[in-house]
Amino acid sequence: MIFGIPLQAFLGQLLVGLINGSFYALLSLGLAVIFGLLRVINFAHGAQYMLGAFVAFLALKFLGVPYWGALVVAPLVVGAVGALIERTLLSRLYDLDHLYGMLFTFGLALAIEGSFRWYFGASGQPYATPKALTGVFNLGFMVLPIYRAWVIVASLVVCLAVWALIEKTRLGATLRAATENPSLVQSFGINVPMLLTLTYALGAGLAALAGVLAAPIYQVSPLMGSNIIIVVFAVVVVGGMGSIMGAIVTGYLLGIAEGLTKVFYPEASNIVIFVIMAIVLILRPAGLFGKEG
Amino acid sequence: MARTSELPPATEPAPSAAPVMSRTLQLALLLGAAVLLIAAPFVMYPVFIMKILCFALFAAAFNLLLGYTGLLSFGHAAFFGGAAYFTAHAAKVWGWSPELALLVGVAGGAALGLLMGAIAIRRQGIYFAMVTLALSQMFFFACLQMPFTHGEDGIQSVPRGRLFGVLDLNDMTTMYFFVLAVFVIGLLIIWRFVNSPFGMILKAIRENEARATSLGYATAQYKLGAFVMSATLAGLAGGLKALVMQFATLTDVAWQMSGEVVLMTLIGGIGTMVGPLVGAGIVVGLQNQLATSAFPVTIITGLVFMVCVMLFRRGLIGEFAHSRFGRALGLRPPG
Amino acid sequence: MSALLNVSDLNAWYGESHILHGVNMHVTEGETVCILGRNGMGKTTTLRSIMGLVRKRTGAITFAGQDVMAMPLHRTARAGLGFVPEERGIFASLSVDENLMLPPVVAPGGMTLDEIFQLFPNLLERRNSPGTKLSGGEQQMLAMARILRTGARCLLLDEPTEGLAPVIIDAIGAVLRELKSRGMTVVLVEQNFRFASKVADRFYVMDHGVMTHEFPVGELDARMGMLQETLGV
Amino acid sequence: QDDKIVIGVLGDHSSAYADVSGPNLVEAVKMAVEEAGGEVAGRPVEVIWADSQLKPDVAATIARQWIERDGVDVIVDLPSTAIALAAGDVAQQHDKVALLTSPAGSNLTNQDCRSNSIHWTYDTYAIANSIGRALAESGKKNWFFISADYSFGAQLEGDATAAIEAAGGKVVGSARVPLNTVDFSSFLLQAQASGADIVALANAGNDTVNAIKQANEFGLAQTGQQVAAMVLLDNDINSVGLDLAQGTLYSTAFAWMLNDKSRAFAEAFRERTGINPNMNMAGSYSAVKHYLAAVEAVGTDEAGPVLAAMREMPVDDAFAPNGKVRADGRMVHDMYLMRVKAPGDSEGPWDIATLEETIPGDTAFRSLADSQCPLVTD
Amino acid sequence: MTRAAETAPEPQVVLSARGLGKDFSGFTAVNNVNLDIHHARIHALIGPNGAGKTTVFNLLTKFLPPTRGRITLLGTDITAMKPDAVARMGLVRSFQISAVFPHLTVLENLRVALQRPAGLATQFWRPLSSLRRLDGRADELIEGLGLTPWRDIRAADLSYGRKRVLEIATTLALDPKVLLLDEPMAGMGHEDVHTVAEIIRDVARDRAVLMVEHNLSVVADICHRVTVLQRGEILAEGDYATVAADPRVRTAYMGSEA
Ligand SMILES: Nc1ncnc2c1ncn2[C@@H]1O[C@H](COP(=O)(O)OP(=O)(O)OP(=O)(O)O)[C@@H](O)[C@H]1O
Ligand SMILES: Nc1ncnc2c1ncn2[C@@H]1O[C@H](COP(=O)(O)OP(=O)(O)OP(=O)(O)O)[C@@H](O)[C@H]1O
Ligand SMILES: [Mg+2]
Ligand SMILES: [Mg+2]
Repeated sequence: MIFGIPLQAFLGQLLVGLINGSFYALLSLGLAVIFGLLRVINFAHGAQYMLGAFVAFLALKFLGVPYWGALVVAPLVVGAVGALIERTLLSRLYDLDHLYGMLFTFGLALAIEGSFRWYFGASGQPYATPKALTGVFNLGFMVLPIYRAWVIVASLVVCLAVWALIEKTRLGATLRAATENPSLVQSFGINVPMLLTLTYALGAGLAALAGVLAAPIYQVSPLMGSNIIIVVFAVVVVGGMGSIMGAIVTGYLLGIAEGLTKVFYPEASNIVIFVIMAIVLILRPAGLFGKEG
Repeated sequence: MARTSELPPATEPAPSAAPVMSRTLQLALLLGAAVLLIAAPFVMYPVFIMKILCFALFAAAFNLLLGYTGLLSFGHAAFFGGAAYFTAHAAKVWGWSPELALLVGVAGGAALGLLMGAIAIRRQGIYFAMVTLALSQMFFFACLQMPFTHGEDGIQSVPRGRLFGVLDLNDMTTMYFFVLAVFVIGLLIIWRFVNSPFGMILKAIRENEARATSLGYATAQYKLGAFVMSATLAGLAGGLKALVMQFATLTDVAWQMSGEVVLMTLIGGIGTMVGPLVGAGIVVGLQNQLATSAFPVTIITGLVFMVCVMLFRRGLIGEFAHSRFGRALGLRPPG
Repeated sequence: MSALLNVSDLNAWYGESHILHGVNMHVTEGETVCILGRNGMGKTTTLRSIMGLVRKRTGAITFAGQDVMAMPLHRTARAGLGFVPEERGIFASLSVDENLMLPPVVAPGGMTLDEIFQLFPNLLERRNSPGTKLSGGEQQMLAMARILRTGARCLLLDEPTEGLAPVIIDAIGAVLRELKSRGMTVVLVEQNFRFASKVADRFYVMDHGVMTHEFPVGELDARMGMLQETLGV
Repeated sequence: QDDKIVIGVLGDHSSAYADVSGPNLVEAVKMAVEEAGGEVAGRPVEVIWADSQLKPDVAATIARQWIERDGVDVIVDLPSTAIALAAGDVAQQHDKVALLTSPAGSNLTNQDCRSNSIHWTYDTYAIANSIGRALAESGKKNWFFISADYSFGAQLEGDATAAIEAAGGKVVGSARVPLNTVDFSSFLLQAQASGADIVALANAGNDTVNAIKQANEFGLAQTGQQVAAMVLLDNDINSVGLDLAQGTLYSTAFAWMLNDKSRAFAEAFRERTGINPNMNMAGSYSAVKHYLAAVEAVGTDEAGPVLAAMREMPVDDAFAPNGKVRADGRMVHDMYLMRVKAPGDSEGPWDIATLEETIPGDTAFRSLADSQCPLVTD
Repeated sequence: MTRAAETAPEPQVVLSARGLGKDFSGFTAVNNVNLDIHHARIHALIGPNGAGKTTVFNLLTKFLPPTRGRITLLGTDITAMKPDAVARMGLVRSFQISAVFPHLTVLENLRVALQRPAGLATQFWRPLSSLRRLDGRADELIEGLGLTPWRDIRAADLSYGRKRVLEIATTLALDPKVLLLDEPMAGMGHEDVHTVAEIIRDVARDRAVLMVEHNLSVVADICHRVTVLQRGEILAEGDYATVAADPRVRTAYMGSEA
């Protein structure tokens, strides 16, 4: 027994929390990548998450592209769209106060979500779990849907890969420098605008990937992103803005924290993350993994 | 020191800088506005204008923070909606008179501001925006669950009552001029606040915090001061709205509301006095107009947002102030 | 010798304010040219305009026969121009090492890491600490070292000795002479007249956005009078 | 009292309920008007609509303008309880009629009832009560609730619990789920552990959809647990997809396959809009039809007489074969227990559920006896 | 003799540090530094780059918490105080990288500095015009540092060197008891160097000054006392001549300049 509930159930809830965390991790990772390098709070992240799911849905409906295909296609499509937006519009805002980038993406999110709700209606679209991943493992203390297991694995792998790319490679160093003083880095002979475009595309792509992963278990609806995004913001703040590893680890941790609250005090489960955020900010303003800056 | 803020520096109505001729022009402009506001309820639909005035005051309060300290709060709905609930409760359940109910709302706004501010002030720029957003979201869920707000029903049919026990606010004209008075007072408070020694220090802090510290200013406290002031006035606006619309509901505490007030300020012009009024008029008007068009509001709102950010960041009023005519009026900030 | 870097009738603006009013200068391969001038006369602006960091500019700039004005910012470095900014431009989020390795090598013949570290021992010591945690002087060294690696043909140095200890200044003087012996071309902006006179072959004097005087180091003593009243040396 | 009758449809075209309300509901109203020949009592009938964006203040402002400027006589739809109350007040102040055909709160005809408002289609009490009673009586004794954690969910759970216990069942557990929770797995695990026969979803819209999808994913059916949704509309079922939703039980106020009349109406509606009418649309059609009939009968559009007549005349149309409007403003009619079809048995996008049982209105709705509505208590 | 002693009383210590030390994640930037800054004296802190001069400044002004040691200002122990509090006590610093308020004009920059001492900082109910009475003092300073032509120019548009002049002006505006200047001359034209040197000598008549400066001619010219730091520790201390004569200092720092 732990806190008055059987160990079995407790383990089950831990696992469930981890699954939740997988989505938070993926989303906050994308957010952190974009913020860390472009210093833009990507309010459109939720919308891009939604786009990912919709691309999967549409690709299946009209082109018969299966789930596995969608895993590749959706991030590419959404990433490309992101790149286009960054090139044509967002990039014009870099040498202004960062707040403008945030306001712009905020408007972008409204427009995208509004259009989809207008065209597809507010209620969601169906999307079936791929045959290979249907069914459940019976772990004895709980039934674990195979698909959930897959989500955990997939997100872990992706997160670590992205982290390595940015923290451990020379490309990463260049990107970080470019965020501080783009024109100087460019004067060293590096094509900065291109780098930033790719970065934004990467972030958007990650969101889209999360969207595809979510499609079979949460419904594909125009609003699916607008609520989760705020939670993800909180996750990033707790982790420490701009800290890639921070975003990932915190994503999983808070997922679990939320999962457990759902058992002990469900009424609070949707604010627990904000509460944690408040506490962290008081004790450690820079966030758990953030370097004060 | 990070990149210095590129938000348009607060427009400083420095009469000294403005040629005498333009002083009179400014005065004329002011008079014109006054006449318009007084005539408005007889030509247009009063409740509608009152609603605009409430939002205008809200936007102005928000702008006090953004325009003059560079702090973008994405959680101002909490103060606005929160105050609306408090006022509504005081007026309906406790049966207090409107002015007292309004005070309850203002006090509530201030208290919330102090609480949220104390936490949020610890971070700057975008961090600050996200923290305020998250905190206000917390407050939203609290409101959803607290019994006194009546959850998704909201506090309904709030009595307007008699002002100071004498003036019956159920009379449209009386109500309108009450609202107008409160609105003007609110604006005056803001104007004095930003054009005061304190306001000057705020500007300095926004420019270079480390330097301000080395000159002996406890910067956090100054910022908190501005935040609370802004929250208090937002509370005033929220309480007023509860009396005008006669109900307080969740829509006023939802984060979309925080977004709307940003939009109003952005359209009107960050750091301008009149901007928020114009912005509020446009946004509220838009919502009303589009209500009968087949085209959804959210899309328009989103597009307007993007256009403002991309094309005229100074907002309508800001752009005007910087136009040749505006300069002739001496509206242009010195330097 | 034909001019490696040629600037003619260069005008530049910061927003509204017109800073450079038709700067003319030329630098031949392998020489070290020094721009003198009081504060705010446009020395830095000149260098930034040549690099392309000031976008609002008119006139003609050619480097090694290529038209620099037409190039996007990231091409100028590839063409062989290396810039050490006045405010040093060290990156906070990068370690000293990363800062050092940041600029891509554009041509062979740059310094090796070993050469750099024996020149600036502090850097070796602080290798792994964040760039902006370096002392002012260390940052200055890093900013120079960074460019010396890339094998640029022409260095634009904006007040490289500012805030450096005399010993280090001597060292840098030595470096510049060493570089010259290797055929490196250098454009130097200096307030430290003493230092400049030791390394420069030719001087330009800048006043309110134009070059008012030009003379070789030989005529230095003859020119002292003029320098007295333009610079107050 | 003027030369024409104006019906204002105040719905949601751009927010969460756009599919439930929106243009299609306006169509339903128009159908009712057309059936009345476009005019009653010798006066033309006009239909105008607006999008409240689900904002009470926008709704209230529009309602006022409609009544004061555009001479609107009756307001229909009102997709949320907050809006129904706000607009209802306006109608009350100006002595006009409000037909609440979309909101759910049973307080609208209880403590918050208004003499000029008629709550037409359904309410939380009827839904919870009917499904709870019907299932408990059919032997499903042990219940686990997954409820939305605000008064809407609380009301549903509360009313259902009462009905279940009345019928000898018991609630073995319940989880309060905050609004907009996307992941229900924690609660589903609890439900599975509870060993209940029925897992009841006391929530609505996207929350319900997510819950059903994930219930299926966690294989509740396999472990012999039956999922029952309190509020489930056609569009919800479609977004779950029949393959995942099949077998789900839910209660509704409108069953298009009920009789020839309803079939004909649904048929005609599909002709116009391409979708099957949901209960709000059918309800709005019925409410407006009844309103016009009343106007015809009394020959005026003044609220007082019309409302009286509406309470007088029985309701018998495609929506409700045997409905009646009560003094507290509640339109009482039969409720239906439905079961979602398997993909194989469905003949078209509209053919998604079978009628399991009909619950007579008097048992389904809260009886006047225990009503707290001032109109009836004093 | 005794008379002489009376006429030249030993000026009292206003700021002193004992056993001051600072570690940055293992690396010791400053170690066991003892300093005594006297009233009406100019004290120079010199040393090779990275010796720890700026860090010492940051410690003395509490911008960094010391790892070891205590600091006393005018008799009170300030080791645990906040930087703004220390500044209010009259210990004011300038920054090595020039620090001004970019979007404010030169005049406004000075006003901001003058507001707090004048008790005009927190009044949010008084009009801006109430600040006019600060202009007199502000203009004096502007005059004194030859900034008059730029009085109403935004600081952002000043050239680098002039920004530094402005910064010194704002620092002086506080009329501090103890003045800490980090490389006030860096990036300054020669004529400015001279003026500023004069100003510093001037202000030091009735307050203590501690300055970091690499320009040795200035140090030799105006400083009463010189402390040489190396690798965070004090290498030598005394008047310029003594220090300059010290062979270790020559090799470690001065090179050809000596
Ligand atoms: N970012 C800017 N915006 C507007 N004006 C500027 C800007 N930077 C410099 N200026 C102006 O341009 C002129 C030349 O500046 P510049 O920095 O080139 O002078 P400088 O010769 O390098 O002076 P210093 O020796 O102090 O560095 C100065 O008068 C300055 O006021
Ligand atoms: N915040 C910090 N974190 C880590 N190391 C630091 C930090 N600040 C300074 N250092 C290190 O401490 C040493 C002393 O730095 P400091 O800035 O005091 O040197 P300085 O004497 O001012 O040199 P300069 O004359 O070049 O400014 C340097 O080696 C620097 O790298
Ligand atoms: Mg310069
Ligand atoms: Mg230093």
